[in-house]
Amino acid sequence: MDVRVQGDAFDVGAELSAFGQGDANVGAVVSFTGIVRDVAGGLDRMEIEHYPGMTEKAIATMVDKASARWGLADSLVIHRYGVMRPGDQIMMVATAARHRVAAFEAAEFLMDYLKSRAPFWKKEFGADGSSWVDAKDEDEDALSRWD
Amino acid sequence: MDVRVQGDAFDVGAELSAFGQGDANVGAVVSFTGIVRDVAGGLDRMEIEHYPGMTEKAIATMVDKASARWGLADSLVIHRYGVMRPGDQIMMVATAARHRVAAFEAAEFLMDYLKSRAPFWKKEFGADGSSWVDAKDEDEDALSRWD
Amino acid sequence: MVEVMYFAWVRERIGEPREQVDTNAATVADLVEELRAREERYAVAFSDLSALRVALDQELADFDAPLAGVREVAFFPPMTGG
Amino acid sequence: MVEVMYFAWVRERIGEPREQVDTNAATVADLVEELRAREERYAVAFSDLSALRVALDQELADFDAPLAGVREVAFFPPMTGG
Repeated sequence: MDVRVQGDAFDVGAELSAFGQGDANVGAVVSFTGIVRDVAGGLDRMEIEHYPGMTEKAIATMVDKASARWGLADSLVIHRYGVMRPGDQIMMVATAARHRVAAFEAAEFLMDYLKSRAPFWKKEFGADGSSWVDAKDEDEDALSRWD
Repeated sequence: MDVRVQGDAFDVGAELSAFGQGDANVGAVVSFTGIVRDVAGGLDRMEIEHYPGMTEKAIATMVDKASARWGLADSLVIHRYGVMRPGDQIMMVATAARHRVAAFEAAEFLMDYLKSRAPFWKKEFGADGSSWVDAKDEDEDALSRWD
Repeated sequence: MVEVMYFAWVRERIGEPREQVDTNAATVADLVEELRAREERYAVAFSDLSALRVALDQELADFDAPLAGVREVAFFPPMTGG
Repeated sequence: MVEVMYFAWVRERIGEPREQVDTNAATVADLVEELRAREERYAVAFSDLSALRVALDQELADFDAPLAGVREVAFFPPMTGG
């Protein structure tokens, strides 16, 4: 398991080249990368605030649950905080398992939990000022499928 | 859309570093990589046969369907044929969309279809001889969820 | 004495990220009542508890959770990670 | 005249990857009957149609599909890609 909460950018390609290698039981690797999207065409930047200490612990707990439930051979979560601009990569998740269904489900589970249960808050800054991004009901609903 | 059927190895990291970049509508990138697994500990190599011509067309049709259904901003499928050994990467899929659910579903759809509808056949060679890999009922069943 | 932390728009409304609070509140809800009574900015930040989440010693908790033994209380809006 | 192709264990049982077949078969099933009657190796390869798939001009088809106008017929086991 590898969990990193950092301000710096990361290199998805380099991370994935090294991920899940050398384990004869790994048949499937799934990755997700989240990117700052300029939804309305007026986004200057996004600032992500987090809760140092709790963030790392909350993510590690999620990854432990996913590893146990889907028998993951390896897992990686990188999540940035601070200032990001459209096109910048915010975060990534990678999972390695024997079979594709386990790798996909574990990655989706981690994404659903990161969206609504990891202590990050996004604020968007544009020409019209700034505003905190509201949590979406659909993201909260997405969690229920893992009960 | 980028579809490649090739004998040579590919570099997942390099492919993903270049994938889905520079499009303000891309908020989510999902990738899947399939790796030769040494299930019973006695696998020397796997040989993948394919149907040149049909393979490329069949995959392009699947990718067209996925792109239309999930509004993909970009998509990539690389599938190898020939001789591969445990730990070698067999194939990869990548999808880029606005939101994570679309990117995940499109990647899973493509994987389910590639498993059972793209004309590839795997043969395993080990200490006890060789045998063709049987299609699995569960892979056929997986297709029905996309009806 | 507990360390109380605020994040996102809760932090902005309160005007500071953290403070030491001398309290004998039995539960989170009791602590919120005490804070609300302090000043207008607290009343505004805590006006709608359904829009808030709370963590006790860095674990998500409910507003009726007891505060006994807790060192760090954090208030924030629903998370928007990922 | 159609080009008939074989893949995977079908190819191995027939002993060659492709051949030209002079046929007036109306459907794939009729063509299979003609091939089965040829030699033992065809009878073995086509003994269980439920274990086979067929493509006509590189598109998956059913065994009752008509052969009129088809140039390329391919027989193979269920695919195992991915």
